[in-house]
This record gives sequence, structure tokens and C-alpha cells, in this order.
Amino acid sequence: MDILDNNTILYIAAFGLMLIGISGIVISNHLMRIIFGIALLEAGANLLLLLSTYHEGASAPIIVADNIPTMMADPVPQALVLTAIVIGVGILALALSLAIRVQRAYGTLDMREVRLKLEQEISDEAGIDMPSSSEKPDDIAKVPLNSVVQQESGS
Amino acid sequence: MSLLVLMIVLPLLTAFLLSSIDRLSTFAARVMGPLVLLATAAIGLSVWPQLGDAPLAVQWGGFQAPLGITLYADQFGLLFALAMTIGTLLLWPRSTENQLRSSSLALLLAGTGSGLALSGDLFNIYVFYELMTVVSYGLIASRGTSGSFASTLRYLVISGFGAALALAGIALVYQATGTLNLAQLAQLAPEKLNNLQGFAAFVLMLVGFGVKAELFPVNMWVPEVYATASSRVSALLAGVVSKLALLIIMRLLILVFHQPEALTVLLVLGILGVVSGELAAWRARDLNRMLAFSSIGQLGVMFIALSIPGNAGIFAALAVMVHHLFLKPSMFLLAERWGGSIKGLAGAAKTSPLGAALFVLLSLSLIGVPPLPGFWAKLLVIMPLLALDQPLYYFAAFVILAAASLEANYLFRVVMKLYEKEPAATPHNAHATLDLATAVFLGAGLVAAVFMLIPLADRLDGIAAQASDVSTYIQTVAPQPLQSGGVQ
Amino acid sequence: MTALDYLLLISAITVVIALLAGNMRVGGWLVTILYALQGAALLMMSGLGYSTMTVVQSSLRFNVLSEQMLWRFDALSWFFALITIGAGLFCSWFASGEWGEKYRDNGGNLRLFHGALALNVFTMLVLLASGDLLTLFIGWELVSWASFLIMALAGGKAFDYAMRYISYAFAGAMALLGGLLLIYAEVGSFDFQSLKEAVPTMSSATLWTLVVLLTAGFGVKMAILPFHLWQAKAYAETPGPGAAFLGAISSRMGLFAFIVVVVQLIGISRLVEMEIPYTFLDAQDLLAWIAVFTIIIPTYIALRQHDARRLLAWHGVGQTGYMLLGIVIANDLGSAGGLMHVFNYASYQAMLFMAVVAVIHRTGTSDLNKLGGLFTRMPLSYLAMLIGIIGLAGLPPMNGFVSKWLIYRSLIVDGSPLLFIGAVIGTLGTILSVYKLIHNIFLGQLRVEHAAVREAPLSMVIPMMLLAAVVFVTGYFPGLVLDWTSAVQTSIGLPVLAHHLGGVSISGGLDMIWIVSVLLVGFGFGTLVFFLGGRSKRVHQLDNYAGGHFLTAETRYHYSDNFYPGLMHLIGPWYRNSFEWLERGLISAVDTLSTAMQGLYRNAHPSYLLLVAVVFALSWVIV
Amino acid sequence: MRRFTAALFLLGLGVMIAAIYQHIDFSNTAVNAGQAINAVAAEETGAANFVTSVVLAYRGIDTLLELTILFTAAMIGGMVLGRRRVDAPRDPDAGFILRTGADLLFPLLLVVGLYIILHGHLTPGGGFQGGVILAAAFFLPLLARPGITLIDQRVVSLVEGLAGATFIIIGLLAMFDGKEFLTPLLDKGELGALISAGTLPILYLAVGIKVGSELAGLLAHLAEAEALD
Repeated sequence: MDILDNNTILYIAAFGLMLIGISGIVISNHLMRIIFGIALLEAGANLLLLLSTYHEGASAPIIVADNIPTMMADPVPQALVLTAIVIGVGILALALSLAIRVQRAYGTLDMREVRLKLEQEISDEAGIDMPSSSEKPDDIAKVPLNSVVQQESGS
Repeated sequence: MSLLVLMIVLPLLTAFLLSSIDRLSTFAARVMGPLVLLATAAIGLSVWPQLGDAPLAVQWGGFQAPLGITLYADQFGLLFALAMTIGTLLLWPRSTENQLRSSSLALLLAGTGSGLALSGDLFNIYVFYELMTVVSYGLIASRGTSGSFASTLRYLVISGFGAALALAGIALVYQATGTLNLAQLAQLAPEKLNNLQGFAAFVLMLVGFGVKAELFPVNMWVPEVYATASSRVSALLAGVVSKLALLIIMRLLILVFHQPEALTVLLVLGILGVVSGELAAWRARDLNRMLAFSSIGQLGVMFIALSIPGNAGIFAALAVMVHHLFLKPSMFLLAERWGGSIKGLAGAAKTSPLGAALFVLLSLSLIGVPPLPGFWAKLLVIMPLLALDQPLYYFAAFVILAAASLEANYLFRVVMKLYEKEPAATPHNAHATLDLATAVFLGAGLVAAVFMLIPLADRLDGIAAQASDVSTYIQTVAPQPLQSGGVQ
Repeated sequence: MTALDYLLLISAITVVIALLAGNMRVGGWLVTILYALQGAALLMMSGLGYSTMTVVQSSLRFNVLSEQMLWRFDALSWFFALITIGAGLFCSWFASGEWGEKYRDNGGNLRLFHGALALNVFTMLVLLASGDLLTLFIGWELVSWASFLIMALAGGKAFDYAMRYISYAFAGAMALLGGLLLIYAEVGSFDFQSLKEAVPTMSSATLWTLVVLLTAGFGVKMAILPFHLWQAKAYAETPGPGAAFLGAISSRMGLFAFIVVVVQLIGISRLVEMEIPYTFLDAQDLLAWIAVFTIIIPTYIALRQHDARRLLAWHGVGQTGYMLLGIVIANDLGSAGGLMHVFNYASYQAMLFMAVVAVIHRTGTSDLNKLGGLFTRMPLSYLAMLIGIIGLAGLPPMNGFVSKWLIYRSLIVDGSPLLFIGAVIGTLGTILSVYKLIHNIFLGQLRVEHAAVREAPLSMVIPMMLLAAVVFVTGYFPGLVLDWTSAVQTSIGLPVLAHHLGGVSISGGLDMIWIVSVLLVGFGFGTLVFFLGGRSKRVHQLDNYAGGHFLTAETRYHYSDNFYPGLMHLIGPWYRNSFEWLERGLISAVDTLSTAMQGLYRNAHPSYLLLVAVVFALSWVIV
Repeated sequence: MRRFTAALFLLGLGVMIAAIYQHIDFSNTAVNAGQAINAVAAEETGAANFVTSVVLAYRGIDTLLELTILFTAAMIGGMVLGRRRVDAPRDPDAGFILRTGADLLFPLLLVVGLYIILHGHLTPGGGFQGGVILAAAFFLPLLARPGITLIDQRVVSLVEGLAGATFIIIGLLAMFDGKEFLTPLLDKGELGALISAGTLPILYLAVGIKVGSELAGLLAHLAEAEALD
């Protein structure tokens, strides 16, 4: 198979990982799945970064006993990916700790319910009804239209 | 060697050591943060004049560009680095529970923001950006309510999504050019990035960095976060941090991505942002979310300004950004005590007349009433839009003007409430002195700008010209041309 | 320092003094004197009014955005400034005495009232002085917000109306800004002269856009159809003399700006060339018809009001139509009539409002159903109102007759009989409704609770009487005003009306000295006969009979409710509140959109939207 | 409906990626910054592992920021999760095998972790990898015996602060020398020797300790989080 050389397979893997990650974020409603979706997406992006200057057969960019290899891999993406992975880990841990707290507070990790309860909390704090109720903002309804009609149909 | 790196490094160092210092002396830990920021602001200000003549490039670790990471300081970047530092100083978080951690986070934010504004390396920008994101999670969550945790998590999901896309974009850029140095990218871009790959990379990065800049499809976190975070944090995020993300996008546009489609994407998303934000704000019934939605709208205006090709667009965007930099934090500070429903604000002007008067001033400037600075900023955006003579740009101008009328309507609805004669059932508190003083200070800046309009406009024009000068950028950084064949 | 600098400086000082001393007993008088000083500064430039000077520059100027911003006065500005300062002077005088004290005692902020009034005058002067499109816009916005301030002073219901006003006004201002910036994009300058030179080369589409945007922007302030809804209520709720001031001059600023940009710079002749496709109309006809409907509809809305201030304010909207109509016709007669109507209308509208405020001051109400028979109690106010309504109805011998005559005449000369008929229908409505006004307040049976009412204090009566004198004198000698309008006509490049002290010197012309003298002689003769004949018998005001029964004072026999039942039966079905319906429709459309957007932010998954955007963008790039 | 939109979404995404793939040239450029670094790194930094050169020298500031992200994340994690209540229920102890295994592994992991950190400039590995192993070493006993306080949070915060500060202070030392921030100092030594590459090993040690303490702290926070009722 000529079309599917290693390079192509790797690229498909990278894009595929991103695809799966994005699908996870978009399709699922459970926060854990969404968080894992992000992790997958990041993995895909990392792989893409690694592939950016990938050369088949290149050796690791390390000099062992003055034996300089003929073809060394690009060290920059490797360093970048190292950084990106660590960042990803940090954020993942943070996401998990937040998820624990959210689950403790709202008793659910379903995105829709969380959203609803969050909205409820904000509205309660501000002392207003939930926006989904059909009550209009105070002053919009009070634009002096009503009085216009009363005035002019009255006389 | 330049002391400029201290603007970034010193706050980080202090943040690392703050908890240790706290163990030695609580008082020292409390004053340490502001003092350090004062010092870094002083460093920044001392460098400011010399950057007017020539920008400055510093290589971290002394390695030659493009191998090492470049720090590129022009007045444009330094302006926002200073804004970040001074802004954090003014809006120093005051949380009773997590004071120590909040202080560390604020320090980190200041350092990171400065670094982001001054960075000259694509991946370095990404890392700074991520750090800033994490720090803002912390600041939002430091309020400690379950709402703030939930909104942080929602924010984190969107942000993580965006960041991964931005990383993919960076991968595409590195794949095409083999470098991450912005100066070198500027050299190589016309040849290697002026294609679909470049465009895809731009869109990915736009989405990634747009999360913080409240770009339209990735700004769904804004209303929730600003409603649940403490007002000072909202002020920082809406006022300063969003501008830094915008600055990154501006830098990328100026240096790397020159496709006309890129501008169109910005324009369309900007228009959508203005429309959705201002319309949503019109119906908001609590002040915090009203301000959040309106901030989406104003960021949309900045994106529209950015989409104007050439120097005029940079100048316009800069003017709107600087205006917003003063205005939005001050509004959020006023919302600190007025955060509840707008209906409940009736008669609030009686308890805090200065705050109410300031709110009127800010509203007037926001909707662009001459001779306040907001008017001139708006003028600078719309004039080049109309001069371009293209239907979409005409439409953008129309949208901005129509949005301003909506803005006038909903902001003055609040003003009317404030001055209503019958007070609300629940009395509201007067503003905390420090909040009010800060807000007044920022508002005074706006008024002062009216009197210094002409020199100010000249200065901003100069900054914009310097920022959009690609050849100076390349010359200052002077990256080594890349050689082929890595084997020695 | 030029005379204009002095004028603006004094005006600014007036604002400061009003804010500082407004609450003091002498404050009002001090401010009134300062208005007089402003008038004196204006008289230093009186050459402008008689074409012996063309322009007075201010030494204040800036360079912004590589554009020079300058302020100057020409004949047009001078004419409007004269009315503005006059209105300010009389209204401040009116407010200085007892009225102000009562206002303060009732919890009003008198300092803010005087300050807002002075601010209105000052901002109007700044607008009138604008020397380029940018300063015009700045002045425009200042005026808008200053009138917002004075409208909102009363609080309560006034807040709602002021809010509605500012929503309209700001939307209008944005349309205006769009128009002005479009001009800048086309012309490359905010300069008046450059625009004038560039107009002949502009494409028809551009010009249409400009005319629509600018007319809409200026029209909101003028309250022409369909932007008329805000005005009457907002003005009516403004505290007393403030309403008189706003009614007299405030919305005339829209007309001023319209004259400057559309008439003077774009030119009516250019409007005539702009034809509306598929019709035989052009832009000028369109504007004229808008003006005529602005006359008719608000006038008949006024007919239904039962609040004196509302009734007057609705007339204010209607009378704007006459001015606009005259100016849009743009021949020598029409433009002179339109301009003169600005002056005339300001004089009697201020007076009418003052009379109503005087009645409110004494009786505490302006409800036409709760008043009546005050003629014996407040004869001077009655006189003022009588003179005022004669002027408003456009009957001789008052000045309103002259300006309306000029406008009718110009319509006939122009060959527009339909417009003429429209204008006459409007006048008919005016006569009917002003009769309702004076009848329900002053004529008929005095109400028991008003038996002890006295005439308004001198501080209120004197300004009214002075204004009455102005109305009569300029009706007797219209040449006094026609001198100024001719100077304006010269300055804005319209044909100049040939006139003399008594009127117009054209064939079939008008000589008011002759007409009024005949009228006076006739009237005097009638009076003579009346008194010499000795056939009359004095009866008491309450000496009424109905169906042979004597009516005591307790019996309500004052015909004020359900006025004009026959007419109302005839035209009643035409009152459909269509514009309110439109306005509400717009509001609920925005409301629906707003709800949708909030729903979007609450529910939509961002990556979803993002994906749509990305797919869209890419497919667009690829295709 | 949901399935339909999901399918539509995936279709769109697939089309997009196919379009990108069609239009983008994925043949790699041989000319890139990395190859240039390969050419000069041995000379400029003295580290045999060029990835380490990039991580600590060429892109040292990135690494500093990355540490800061970890630091921040750990701090926020602590803030979010908060203190556990004294009487909160705990997970039960693990079994005998796990406990013994953890005890046995603890010293081994410490040694391996330190080895990897110290040889970071010579062989694959380094501060991050070693740091993770160190964190694992401290985390295993915690898994085996929930509730023991092997690591005091205050010590952790002190260590992490100091390790981060060391990194920065080494950078600042270069500035006292008149060089740029984070310029490698000290003698470069012989390529491939354990004591070589100037300050890089010291930086990596700081990184390792910091990563170890941050991760251990974070994991401890997560493990300490109150079990759900």
C-alpha cells in the first residue's frame, strides 16, 4: 500500500484523535467525558506538533559517546510537546478538582443540569427570576405605551 | 541585558515565595505583592521613553533568534504590559478567605500578562496564554461559591478546547515554516503561509486565543463567569486580560497572517459578537450580566476594527482598546455593590451619589457621546470602515451604530433606576471607599483624556504605526536565516 | 476675542452661576440678567441679521484627526440664537419669582432646573455656531443630552418619557453620525464648503442614503413623522417654564441642522433631481408630504388631549410641519414663511405654555376637564392665552397669520394644491383644538374650588405680556422679522423675499399694517356701538339657566368633557394609534431577538457554533 | 435528533479535515529551527541531550512558565478542594499486598526518579519525567494507606516555592553577571560527562523537585478530597 505510508497513518492518527476529542466535547453531556474529550484533543494536537518535523529513521537528538548520528530528529517539537503535556496535566488535575466540587455542590455532572443550576444560583443571588421565565424586564414593558393608549382612547 | 524581563520574572518569583514569606510575617506577605508590582511598573515606565525611538529585542538566555526565545518590546506591547501591571495593582483582589492565594494569583497574572504582551515567540505566547488562563481560573474560583466553581469549569472546558486548537494551529505553522520566532515568521509568511494551511492555522489560533478575547463563538463563558466571579476579578478579566488576548491576535495579523480571508473572518465574527452581545445585554436584568454581555459587544467592535486592513485598523483598534481599558474595570467596580437585579437599584443614587454620577459619565463615554473619548474611538473605527467602500464593511458600520443605540437604551435604563425617587424595598450599600476611589480614578482618566485628546491621539497613532511596522520588527530581532541540513 | 467668543463665554458663565446660585432667592434674577447679557452680546453681531455682516468667527478652534474644528455665526445662526436667548430670558424670568419658590418648596431642585435651562441655551448656541460637520454633530449631541437632563428633572413619569426621548434621540444621532461619516468617506473632509462642492458629483444612490440618514437624524429632534411619538409627553412633563422653553425652541434645532446640511449644502434643487422610482414623486415631494402629515396627524391627536400641556405640546409637533413644509418648498415665499414661523411659533408657544403654567400654579391642575371660567379670576393670563391661540391658529392680526399666509401662498405659487389642502386641514384642526383649550380653561362656569383663585404674580405675568406684545407687534409689522429672514435667505443661498415693514411686496402681496389697522378700526367701531348702544346688561358669571331652571354653582354645567362629539364620531375611527403599534412592534422584535441571543449564550455549545463557522469558512475558501 | 446532529457534525468535521489534508502539503521541511539547534547545541550548552538543551536553555523561559502553571494548578486545586472535615469518611485501607508493595517500591522509585533527573542532560528523561516518578513514590503509600500524612502540605508548599525560586534565582544570577536572564552559567565541562553542561543539571534538579512536589501535592489534594457520601 503506497498511499498509507507511515507519515499518512500518523497524520490520520493525529487528526483522528482530535476528531474524537472534539466529538466527545460536542456530543456528550457528562462533564467527565467532556474533560476526557479535551484530553484527547490535546493528545491529538500534541501528536500533530510532533509530526510537524517528523522524519522517518531519524535518531534521537542525543549524542552518545561522541557518536554523531547522520540524521537527528528535531528536538524543538519534542521540547514543546513536553511542555504542552505538562500543561495539559495541570489543567486536567484542575478540571478534576473543580468537577469534584461541582458534583458535591450540585449533585450532578450532567452539563445541562449544571448549567441550569448555575443559572438558578446566579439568578437567586441577583434576586431575579430565571431568565427562562417569560417575565419581561421591568422597564421595557413600562415604556410609556400603555399610558399612551389609555390617554388617547379615553378622551 | 535589559531590566525589562524583571517585569515578568519578579512577580513570578514573589508568587513562588509568598507562602514562605507569609510564614515569617503576615504583614510582609500582604505588602510584598503590591510593592513588587510598583517596582515592576516603575521598571516598565523607565523603559517606555526609549522605546519610542526604537523597539527593543531581548533574547532570553542570550541565545540567538530564532533558536532562543525573543522578548520584543515596543511601545504597543509595553503599553499593555503596563496596563496589566498597573491594572492588577489597582484591582488587587480582596478576598477574605483566600487572601494569600489570591495575592499570589494576582502577582502571577501581572507577570504573565506582561510576558504575553512582550513575547516574540509563538509557542512562548501559547505558554504565557495558558498560564494566564490557569491563573484566571484561580481568580474566578477564589470567590469560593459553588457557582464560581461551576462557571470556572464551564470556562475551563471552552478554554481547554480553544487552547488545544491553538496548539494544533501552532503545529501547522511550525510544519510549514520550521520556526516559531515571530520575526522570522514575518519573513517567511508571504512565501510559506499565504495558503490554505496558513489560513487554517490562523483560524485555529484565532479560536484558541479568541476565548479570552471574548470572540463570538467561544465567548459563552462570559456571562456566567462575570456574574459569579468577584467584581474585581471581572474587572480584570473584562478590562485588561481580554485586551491582551486581542493584542496577540493583532500581532499575529500584523506579522504573520496576511490573507484577506483572515480579515473577513474577523469582521464576520466581530459583527456577530456585537449583535449577539448587545442584544443579549438589552434584556439582562442584573447589572453584572448586562456588563458582561455589553463587554462582548465592545470586544466585537474591536474585532471589527482589527479587520480593517492597514494602519488605520490598528490605530482604531488600539484607540477602542485603550478606551475600554479605562472604562470597563471602573464599571465593574461600580457593579460590586450594585450587582443584584436592576429593579432593586431604584434610588441607589441617594446612597452613593458619586458612584451614580460616575456611572452616568462612563455610560456616556461607552455609547460615544462627544466630546468624551468613546466618541473619538468610535469615530476612528467607523471612518475607515466607510472609506473601504465594501458592502460588508458598510454593514459593520451600521451594526456598530445600531448597537450604540441599543446600548444607550439599556444603560440609561439603569441610570434612570439609579436616580429614581422612590427607593427600593431593600436598601443597598454605599460603595466601599477603595472601590469607589479606584473607579473614580479611572473615570478621571477618561475626563483627562478629553483635554489631552490631540497629544493622546498622536501618541496612539505613533504606537500603532510602530506596532504595524513589520520591517522594524524583523530588523530589531534580526533572526538568523535557517540553514538546511542539520547534520554536522 | 470676537463677539461670538463673548456670547459663548457669557453663556457658559450663566451655566456655572445657575448651578452655583440657582437655589438662592436672587439666583433666578441673576441668571435672567445674564441671559440679557447674552442678548447684548448677540446684538453686537446684529449686523448678521441685516446682511451687513456675513460671518463672525470664534477664536476657538482645534485640529482633530487632521480636521479643523471651528465655530462661527452666520445669519441663520444669529436668527436662531436670537430666538433661543429670547426664550431662555423669558422662561428664566418666569421661573425666577414665585414659581421657583413653589417649585423648590415642593421638593424640586431649583438649582438643577436653572442649570439645565442655562445648559440648554449654551449647548444650543454651540450647535448654532458649528462651522463644520464634526462640530455640528458634537453640538447636536450636547443639545440632545441637555434637553434629556431638563426633561428628566421632574422624576416619576417624566423619567419614562425622557427615557423614550433619549432612545429616539440617540438612535437618530447614530443615523446622523452614519450620514456625516459617509459624507466624510465620500468627500474626505468635514468642511461645509467641500461638501457643497462635492454634491454635484455624488451618485444618486449615495445622495439618497445621505438624505434618508440625515433627515431621519434631524427628523427625530424635529419629531416629524414617523418619529413624533416621544415629543409631546416629554415636553409636557418638563417642569413649567422648562416646557415653555423646550416647546418654543428645542426641537427647532433639528430644523436648523436640516437647513444647514440639506438645504444649504446639498441643496433643494438637487433633491428635486432625485426621483423616486416608479412614481412621479421626487425627494422634495417626499419631504413635503412628510411635513404635511406631520401637520395633520399630531394636530388631530392634540384635539383629543385633555391635558393642557399635552395639547400644546402636540401642537408643537404639528407646527413643525409648517416650518419644514415652507423650507422644503424653498421658494422665496415658502422659506421666508418657514423661517418666520420659527420665530412666531416660539413667541406664542412660550406664551401659551406660560399661561398654562400660570393656571397650574394657581389651581394645581392642567386637566381640561377640571378647569373652567377662570376668565374673571386671571384676566391677564386669559389675554395672553387669547393672543397666543389667535397666533397659533394663524388668524390675523397676530404674527402666526403672516407666516402661515406666506406658506400657503408659496404652495399655491409652487402649484401644489394637494399640499395646500393638507395644510389647511391642519389649520382647521388647530383652530378647533385651541378653542377647546381656551374654552375649557377660561370660559364657561367657574368651578367652586377655584372661586378664590387670583391672577398669577407679576413675575409670571410680565414675561407673558411682553411676549404678547411681541406677537402682536410682529403681526402688525412683519417686516421686522422679514428683515432677518431675508438675511438668512441670502446667507443660505435661497431666493430672497421682497418685503417692506408691513409685509410682502409682490403682486397679490400682503400688507399687515393695512389689514390690522382696518381690523382695529372695525373692532373699535364695534366696541363703540356695543357700549354706546347700552343694550347689554351685566350678569354674574354663575347666573346660568338651563331649560328654564336656574343652575347653582354646585351644578356642573361646563361643557368640557367629550368635546366635539359630532366631529369625533366622524373621525374617531381614524385614530388607530398605528405608530404606537409600530413602536411596540419594534420593541417586541428587539425583545424577541434579545431573548434568542440570551438563549444562545445560555444553551448553545460553543464548539458547535465554532464548527459551523469553520466548515463554512473552509468551504468558502475552497470553493 | 441528537444522533442525527452528531452524525452531521462528524460528517462536517470529516469533510473539513479531508479538505485540509487535500490542500496542505505535509512533506516536511528540512529547514527548521530544530536542525539549527542540533548543529550548535552541543557547543553552546554542553548537554549531550539536545532536547534538554532546548527545554532548559533555548526555551528555558517556557519551562519556567510551565512550572508556574503546575504551581498555580496545585495551588488552585488546594483552594478549590479545601480542607477536609475531620470527621469526613475515608476510603478503607488497601490490602496487604498493596501496602507491602508500596513500601518496597517507595525507595526504589525515589532512586529511579533522582537518577532520571540527574541524568537529564545526558540521556532521555529529565526533570519532568523524574519528577513524576518522585511524585508517584510519594503517592503510592497514600493509596495504600489512605489517611496517613506522609507529606505535610506546608512542607510541600515550602519545597515547591523554593524550587521554583531557585530556578528563577539561577536565571537572575546571570543578570548580575551582565548577561540575559537564564543564560547558562558555569563551566560547560566535557560533553557526555555527568558533571557538565553548566547550570543545566541544577535547573533540572529544581524542575524535578518542583514537578515532584507539585504533582504529589495535587494528587494528595485529590486523594484527600472528601469521599462522596
